[in-house]
Amino acid sequence: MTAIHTLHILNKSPEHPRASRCLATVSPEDALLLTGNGVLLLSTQKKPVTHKVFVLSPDVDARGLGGMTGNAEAVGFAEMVSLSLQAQRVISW
Amino acid sequence: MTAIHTLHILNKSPEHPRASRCLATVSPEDALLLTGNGVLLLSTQKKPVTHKVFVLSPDVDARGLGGMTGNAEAVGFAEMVSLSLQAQRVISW
Amino acid sequence: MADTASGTFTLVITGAPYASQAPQTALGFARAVVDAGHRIDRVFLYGDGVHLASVLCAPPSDETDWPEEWSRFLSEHSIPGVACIASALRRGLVNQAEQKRYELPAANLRAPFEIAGLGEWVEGRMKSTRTLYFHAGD
Amino acid sequence: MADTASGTFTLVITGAPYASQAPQTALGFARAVVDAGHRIDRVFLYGDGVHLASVLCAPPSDETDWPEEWSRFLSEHSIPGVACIASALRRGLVNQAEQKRYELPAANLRAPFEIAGLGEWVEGRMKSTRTLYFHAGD
Amino acid sequence: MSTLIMIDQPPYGAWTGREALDMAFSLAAFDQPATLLFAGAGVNWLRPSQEAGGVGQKSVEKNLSAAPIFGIEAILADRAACITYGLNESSLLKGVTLVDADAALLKDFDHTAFAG
Amino acid sequence: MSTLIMIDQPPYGAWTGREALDMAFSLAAFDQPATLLFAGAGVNWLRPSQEAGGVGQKSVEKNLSAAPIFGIEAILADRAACITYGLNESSLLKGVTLVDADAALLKDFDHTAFAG
Repeated sequence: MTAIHTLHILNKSPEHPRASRCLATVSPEDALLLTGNGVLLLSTQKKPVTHKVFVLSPDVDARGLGGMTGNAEAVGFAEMVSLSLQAQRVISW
Repeated sequence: MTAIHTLHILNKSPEHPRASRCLATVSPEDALLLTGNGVLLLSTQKKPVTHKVFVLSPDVDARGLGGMTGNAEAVGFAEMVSLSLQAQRVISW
Repeated sequence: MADTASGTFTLVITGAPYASQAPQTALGFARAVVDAGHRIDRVFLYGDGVHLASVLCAPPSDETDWPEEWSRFLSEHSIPGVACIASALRRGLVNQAEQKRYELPAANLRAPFEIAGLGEWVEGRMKSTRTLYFHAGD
Repeated sequence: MADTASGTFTLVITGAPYASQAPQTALGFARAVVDAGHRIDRVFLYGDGVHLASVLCAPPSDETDWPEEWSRFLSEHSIPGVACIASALRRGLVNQAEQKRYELPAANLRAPFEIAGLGEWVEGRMKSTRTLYFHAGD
Repeated sequence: MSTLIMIDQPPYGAWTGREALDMAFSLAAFDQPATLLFAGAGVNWLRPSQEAGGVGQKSVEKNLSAAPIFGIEAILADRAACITYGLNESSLLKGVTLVDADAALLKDFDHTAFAG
Repeated sequence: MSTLIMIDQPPYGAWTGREALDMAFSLAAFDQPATLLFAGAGVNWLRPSQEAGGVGQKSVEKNLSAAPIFGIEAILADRAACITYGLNESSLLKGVTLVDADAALLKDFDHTAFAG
């Protein structure tokens, strides 16, 4: 289990101003979990600074992005729960 | 009375993705009416391509922007009604 | 150029009170339409805008009661106020007919608002000189 | 690092059903919390999230009934569901006590949801291992 | 009296897009010309293979594929937005026309509306 | 247990900001440390001379000025956002501290929350 400082949960589309704010405050020791419209980040050229990027599977599937997860790890709700406890803190953007 | 092709009514803050879309489709023969959070455009460096820029007074006053209207014309609801009839069409962004 | 001497309006409100400014801006506009001698064919509530037709809002006494202000304005000027039925049912806004049909414990639609389909908007779009929308504006 | 073996959660939902995906994502998360043997101290509805506690939503029969799903989940697991009173009153969500106090014609709060103040959120924030928010995500 | 209904929010995260589609279908039902334009993050409506069961919703793909049958005149997508979201003509749902969503396009329509 | 309440939407157009303020005040009422951070278009809360009678609302300026009395620890504003909206230290409401709303700042708080 890798140490995670902050788990950033982002459910806004890449165009939403809060998405930029979130990405600007993600550190290399943080993890980013994309949910809802947040998973659309997968289809854009924007790359978060952390390597620990997770995407919520049902949201990825709904949006037809199953083939575009790249280096992001697809997780279910069970892993989302674990991640939220594993991180020292959680920010829901 | 100046001819107005399209009256664009923008009530989104300058950060909102729809604000950029609106500004990108305003032509010189159009007019732009800023209402609600749209009046915050006055405080930024973004400049619409049309010279016919109107701002709704009560919204300007609420946000403390009375001193920043610049070349925009402050109007009340009565003028908003006239503008909407004067223009050939209206788009509420 | 359109005749500015007289015009008719359909106003569509898609933003909810106490969440967006849409009902307030729309009311300021509607009053100015009437004051200028123009006609409002109808006010159509769509999406989250249907919450404006709730009879159960109880805002703090020092805040404007937007549903109350709107229903008084519509009544005074005999302007039809229509909440879209599909938007309303999903969002928990029902009159007595819908309460009965769906076997719900209560109704919460405020008079003079009525519930009807998107056809009302289409008619407004076709017949009114102008159709304006009042959206939420984050 | 936090103990991942067991944790307690406060879930805050600020997005409305049929307007945002927030109630759905929150329910998926909540079920996983319970399945993993953790505890949910409370679910707190804030802002537009209070609409999730409406007993009057009548979505089309081929769509998920989120208020119904949520109330069943809360009841099954004896999890307190609380709608913020200030958010609820402004938005037309009332129980019988508030109906009486404000002389309203009906109540529309769905069991087992209750109405209470922001203190419930503060308590959750202080006592639960994690407080997570489920916002609208345009 | 042609109407352009613009959808600039992605599917599933909000209901606005579905409600915009209903507006277009209603116009068509009353024999009024209606065109759909997907712009910004709204172009994500047009990606194939959407499986929405996991989010408890119906796929919007089916709704959209019914558009021509219901009499929607055209389904347009903004070219630049498609590029932003990694979509091109071959990866879009069938029946979508790429356009530039600019001032000239909007002037082809008497009326342009959003659902929210 | 210090909490950062972030407001990134401008005043009057939406209720989210007011509801965020209520969250901060509630924490303070229960003697929990709370700090407000205005970011993005939210910095427009901090412009003086707001006259909201014309939009049928109460000025948020008064609410904010009560923050120190109610025990809010600090009112922070993102420097870059202030520049974007033409605000500087001298044109902001009194009692506001300019900061960079970056990763380092957020790590000073146990918890960061938005109202919606």
